[in-house]
Amino acid sequence: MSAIVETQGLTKVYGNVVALDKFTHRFEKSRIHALMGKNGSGKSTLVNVLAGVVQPTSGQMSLNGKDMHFSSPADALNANVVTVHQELSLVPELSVAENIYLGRMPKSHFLGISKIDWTSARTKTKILLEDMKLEIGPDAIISSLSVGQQQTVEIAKAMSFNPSLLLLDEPTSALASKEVEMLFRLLRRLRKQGTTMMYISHRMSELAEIADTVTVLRDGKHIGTVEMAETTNSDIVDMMFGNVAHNRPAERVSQADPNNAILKVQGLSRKPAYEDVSFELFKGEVLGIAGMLGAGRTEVLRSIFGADPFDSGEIIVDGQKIKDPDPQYMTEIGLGYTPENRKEVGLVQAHSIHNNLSMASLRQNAPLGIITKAAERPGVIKQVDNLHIKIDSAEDPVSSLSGGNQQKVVFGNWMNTNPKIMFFDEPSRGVDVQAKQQIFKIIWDQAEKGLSSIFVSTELEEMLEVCDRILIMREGRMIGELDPSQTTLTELYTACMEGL
Amino acid sequence: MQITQFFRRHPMEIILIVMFIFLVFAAPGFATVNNQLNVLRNITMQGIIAFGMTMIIVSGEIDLSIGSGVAFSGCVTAWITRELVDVTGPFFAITMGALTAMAILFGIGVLTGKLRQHFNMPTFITTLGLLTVLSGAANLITDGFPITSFPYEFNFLGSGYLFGIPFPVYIFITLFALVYFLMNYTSFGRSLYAVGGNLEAARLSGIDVWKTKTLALGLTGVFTAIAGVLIASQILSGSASAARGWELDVISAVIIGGTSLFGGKGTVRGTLIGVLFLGVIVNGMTLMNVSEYWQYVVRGGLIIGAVWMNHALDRKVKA
Amino acid sequence: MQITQFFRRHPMEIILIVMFIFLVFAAPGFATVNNQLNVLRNITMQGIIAFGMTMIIVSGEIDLSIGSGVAFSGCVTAWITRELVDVTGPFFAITMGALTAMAILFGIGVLTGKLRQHFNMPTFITTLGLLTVLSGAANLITDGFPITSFPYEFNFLGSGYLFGIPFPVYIFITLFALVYFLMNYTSFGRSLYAVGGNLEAARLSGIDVWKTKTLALGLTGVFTAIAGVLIASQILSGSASAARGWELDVISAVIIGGTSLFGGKGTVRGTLIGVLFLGVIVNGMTLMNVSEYWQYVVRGGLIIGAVWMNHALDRKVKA
Amino acid sequence: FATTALAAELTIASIVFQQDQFFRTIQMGMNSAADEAGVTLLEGNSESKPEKEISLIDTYIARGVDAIVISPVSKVASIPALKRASDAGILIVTYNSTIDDASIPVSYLNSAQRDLGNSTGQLAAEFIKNELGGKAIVATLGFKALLPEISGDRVNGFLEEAEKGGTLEVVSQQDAWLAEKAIQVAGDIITANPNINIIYAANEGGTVGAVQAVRNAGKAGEIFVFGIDGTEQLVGFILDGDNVLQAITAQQPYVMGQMAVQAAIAAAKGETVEKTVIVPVLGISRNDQSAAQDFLEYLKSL
Ligand SMILES: Nc1ncnc2c1ncn2[C@@H]1O[C@H](COP(=O)(O)OP(=O)(O)OP(=O)(O)O)[C@@H](O)[C@H]1O
Ligand SMILES: Nc1ncnc2c1ncn2[C@@H]1O[C@H](COP(=O)(O)OP(=O)(O)OP(=O)(O)O)[C@@H](O)[C@H]1O
Ligand SMILES: [Mg+2]
Ligand SMILES: [Mg+2]
Repeated sequence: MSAIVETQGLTKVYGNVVALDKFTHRFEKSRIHALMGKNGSGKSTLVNVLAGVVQPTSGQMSLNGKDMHFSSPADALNANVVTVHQELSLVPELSVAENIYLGRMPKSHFLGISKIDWTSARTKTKILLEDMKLEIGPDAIISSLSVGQQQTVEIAKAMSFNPSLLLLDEPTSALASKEVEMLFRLLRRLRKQGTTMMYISHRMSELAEIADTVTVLRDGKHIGTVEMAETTNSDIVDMMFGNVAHNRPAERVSQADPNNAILKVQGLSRKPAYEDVSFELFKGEVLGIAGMLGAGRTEVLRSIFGADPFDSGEIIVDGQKIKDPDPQYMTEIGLGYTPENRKEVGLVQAHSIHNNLSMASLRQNAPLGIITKAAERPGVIKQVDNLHIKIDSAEDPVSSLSGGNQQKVVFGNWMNTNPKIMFFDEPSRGVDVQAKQQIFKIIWDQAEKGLSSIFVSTELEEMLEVCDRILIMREGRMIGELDPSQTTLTELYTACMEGL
Repeated sequence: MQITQFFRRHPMEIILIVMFIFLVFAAPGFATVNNQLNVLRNITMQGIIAFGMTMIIVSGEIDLSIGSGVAFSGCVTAWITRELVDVTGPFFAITMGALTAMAILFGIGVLTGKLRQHFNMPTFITTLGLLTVLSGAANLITDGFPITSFPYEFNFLGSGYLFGIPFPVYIFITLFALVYFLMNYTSFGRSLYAVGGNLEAARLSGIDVWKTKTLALGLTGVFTAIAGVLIASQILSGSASAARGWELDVISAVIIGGTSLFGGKGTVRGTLIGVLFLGVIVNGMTLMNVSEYWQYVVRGGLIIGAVWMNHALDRKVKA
Repeated sequence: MQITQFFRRHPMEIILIVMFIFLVFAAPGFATVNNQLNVLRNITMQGIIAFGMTMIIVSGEIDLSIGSGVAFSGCVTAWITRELVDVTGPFFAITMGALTAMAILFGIGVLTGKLRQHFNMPTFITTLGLLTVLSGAANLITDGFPITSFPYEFNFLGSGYLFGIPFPVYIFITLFALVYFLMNYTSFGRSLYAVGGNLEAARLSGIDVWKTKTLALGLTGVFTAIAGVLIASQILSGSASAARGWELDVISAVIIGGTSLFGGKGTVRGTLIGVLFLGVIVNGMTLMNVSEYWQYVVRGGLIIGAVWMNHALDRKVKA
Repeated sequence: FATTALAAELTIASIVFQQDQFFRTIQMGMNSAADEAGVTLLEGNSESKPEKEISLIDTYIARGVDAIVISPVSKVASIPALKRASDAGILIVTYNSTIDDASIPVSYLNSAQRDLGNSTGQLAAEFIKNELGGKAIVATLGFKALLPEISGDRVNGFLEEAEKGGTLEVVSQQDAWLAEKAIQVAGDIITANPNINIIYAANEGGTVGAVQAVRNAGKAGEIFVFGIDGTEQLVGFILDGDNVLQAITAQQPYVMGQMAVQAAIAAAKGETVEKTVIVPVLGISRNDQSAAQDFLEYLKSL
């Protein structure tokens, strides 16, 4: 049940990119090793190599002193090396139980014929989920769960393996505090049982709580490893970025114009996702909506943007009532929406960075329906520069970017439309500390120029930092409003959990 | 309440029943036992293949070559029978022929899977090419003339009766049960859904995604060969022009049965309904002596209508 | 170095050139100007449709009905011509007929798109149903006998020469240029790629995904009708048996040209190569008097081989 | 110029419109004639599609063949391309089917399609009069959706003659030209009309299917099949003791193929050829077993 992992000169090359550069390190057993590094530094690549998802270009790795060669994820699983991947990897049409036991459903025997034992699969799943204190039924279909819930299912799935080495690639990026607590409880228990873990996160605050050691990567290279107890967050940031870090954001003054409600929502309902939602967004404001997992924030934003229908209620943009919103019309009148699950719905993975950055502004750039790449290039260059997107060439497919850089592309795509109103649903998901600041800065800069935005994030610290005003949402209802400058983290957390 | 629920969840069953009742009154001779047995025998061959095709489509692939595959396997069987019959007697010769046909089509299915795996070649195009290749091969084997090497007794397989029921119907039922079991109670079957629903997730879960797809393609090859042998038995010869255009009928049946062309979703039970639906349409229209041209229009319209109904009701249930 | 690069990036061009050179030596009469013009004229009709099909497939859909669509539009044109010619004279009558055919097929394409939009009906199945319906309709219009209402001059459209080049070739080139422009320099064209690459992402980026798909389907309907009129002109009649099975040829050409069946990827330039490839194969084999049966085998094999090469090299470039 | 050409320098293109044994036998006949004369024979198949036919003809024009021997897909749709070929100085010989413009082909060889139907019809008339007491309930299987003109000739030709044997009640007219499809359709027809006693099928596949369907239904001796085409399998059915297939009419495809190529060669050499040649058809009936036996021997000798 325990594992010492050693890597010797582990290298992975993608085309011109050295994603992992002679990575050599020994990960001691029964400990939680945090992997830190900015976007594109090679963390996921390391995990993917260890998990048998990709094969290293060169170098060796060993498990408890024995060489390991994984030619497929199946090999890794057989060696009890289990991974929670950065991007969700569940089968949407299948049930929770089947996803958890995918490829290893319990069997029973009848007349010498082995067949899947569905009852047992359900029971085992139920026990597992109850143990994790999750309120999800074993028969629920994955596609009907919110992203956060899906993330917890993935964690449950990993737990069901009894891993000796557990690799967690940003498991908390879609989780709110309550679920993060749940996860940490589980991880501590596993550590006690001897499981070795690698843990990737961009949330510095989590490290103190859960990590034993911190290993920092930069440009695929091993920069250093320190004991968590003997280090500080700023030391880690230094290692991650070299000495260019530490530009704490300037205090800012709210640009909101309380006399100009650019967006009014009245009595919006779609049961059971949300009910009777009313609020106003002022010109130049950064409005936060805070809430626990599944509170209904995403659903409300999608409905306003016209991506999903609603049953009743009114949406008024700039004094004009919108009858049947659809994304196309809303884009036209100056709204924008960055979705929370970029891989599935934010990007066209096979297409170039150029095309992805020009998608939402396509019609703006082509007033007569005619378009050329040259007309789009300034916008592409601008976003790559502004957001420091780490690219080789804008013609590479966006799928070749690291998770965080992909998120920046989603963001840049919308910035190119010069929107009046933006909805940011988890814009900092999977983005490193520095890039996060860049994104926030852009949101503020734009606010100064008159952009009004709604900001949704599972990270409450972030909400306090970014927003001018925070609405609280619980179980599908707007239950109140807070002024971030007058609110502590604990207060915000309590408000989300228990109401005002 | 219960009934509307059932209706919404199983629209095709209802459509089938409505059509059935209509035909009982409108089509002379439709309601006789004989005719019903006839319908059953007529759907056997395409049905068998449709069961296999369900697995392929659920796994996210497709096979367009089955029409030629049927003709090819009939011709191979007839040819081997002709070559061996004098030496080994008809029983052994035919058995050898049929087994050879199954082995070849299994191999071709596996090859198709390998091309998909190693070169990412869409099965759509590989099997489209095979459609032509196998048709050419069947013609080369027969030199354009049906091979009439079978003894009359061989007719039993495709046209005989056992306990009053056409013999091929037993094969049909057996294979249905087999595929039903595979798809619901084996790792292979569940892997089909996983692989078709999210290939990458399946791979990350340790499923051998290529083995799964390849096996589905190979098994369907075997089923195609079986259908080919049954056809050969019915027409007592191996003919290169048999089963032309079946691929589209079979795929229609699978889709009518509610299987998603995008993979990951579908049941073999639905396919059975789809097969019956098409079988009953053809039978009913022939009995009613609908003119050939109208048959085309009605048949196409009913296919579109049935799938439309399926989707329209599906939406309602979800909303 | 440069050459191997080119080879890897454009395998189909190379294959085509190699085949061409081979045929210059191996196929008597292949290298004559006359024969080359012939090849061009012969590929025109399927080529026109293939250009439209490229848009459809890139947008993530498919159209299986084009074979019947061609026959149908020829029959409609001939029929309307017959009814009107005595009143309005042939020119107006034929124009009316052709426009009607285009309008109907455009409308059917739009309808297919709407069914996809509102009921999530796969275009695969809708157009498969339409394949049958349109074939039946064409037969009903003509009652099975070709309608011979065209004056001899009408033959010019499909078989005439202008400045020494077959007239349909001009239409072919014009439509190629049109589709090339649409796909590369318009927001509609870009939307095709986005919609086919990730429907939901495109929708959330404010692209009117359904209009995009529907327009692609409608335009291809128009192209199909044009091909139908050209065929009618070539055979000087409206015949319900024309163009049977074209759907598979046209789709093959598109795929051989490198377009992905999964949508989001492909070029009309590639399709042009694919169309030429198939045209040259057929012409070359006829000239070389390859036996009918071997033609099937060779053609299917070459299709698989070409696509395989395409994919195999694509992998190399990436790695 | 063609009149002085040596046979050995001639190239003749041959076009069939279907891939079946009838046309295959024609091709064999053509080949034998071509070999004998030492000319080059090219083979093409238009697959019953007018546009494919055009493409073949144009290709052969480009290749510069001396003659095209063709069974046109359609009386009218095939005219423009053949006219183009003829204008290019290529001799056209039609067989099996022809075009409405009689000025284009130098020779036309045929067993008239209507004759085929008539011949089986005559045998049926006799049977109806003698065995069924002058009253028959009839179903027909054609191939209207494939080749409407020819199918119509064969079916109507049959009915026209069969009527002379008594009163006919035609209860069902359907399409089915492939054997496996014909089994289904004929089976369905028998169910719908249990009192039916004659099934006529207008081609080889349909006839095989109809016979098998009657056998499946256990109606041997009650329903009698009349068909078209003389293949080994069908002659075998005639010789079988179960009394299902009563009569067929065989064309003589081998002879037709031979004669067509010979006509093309003769015309290319500048000899005069008959404008129209009727290749006789051969009715084969269960009543004349020895003739059937002879025909089977002949087939095997090809
Ligand atoms: N499949 C691929 N093809 C090409 N390049 C890739 C591929 N996968 C990753 N890379 C590149 O490898 C580098 C490391 O990526 P990786 O995903 O490991 O970063 P990461 O540290 O996990 O970043 P993040 O925090 O944003 O998730 C990046 O530059 C990325 O663009
Ligand atoms: N596709 C869906 N089908 C059915 N129910 C859904 C679907 N998506 C979300 N829900 C449900 O709607 C409710 C609100 O989910 P929503 O995604 O809006 O929450 P959220 O506040 O954005 O939280 P998260 O952090 O999980 O995104 C949840 O109870 C969720 O289970
Ligand atoms: Mg990562
Ligand atoms: Mg959310």
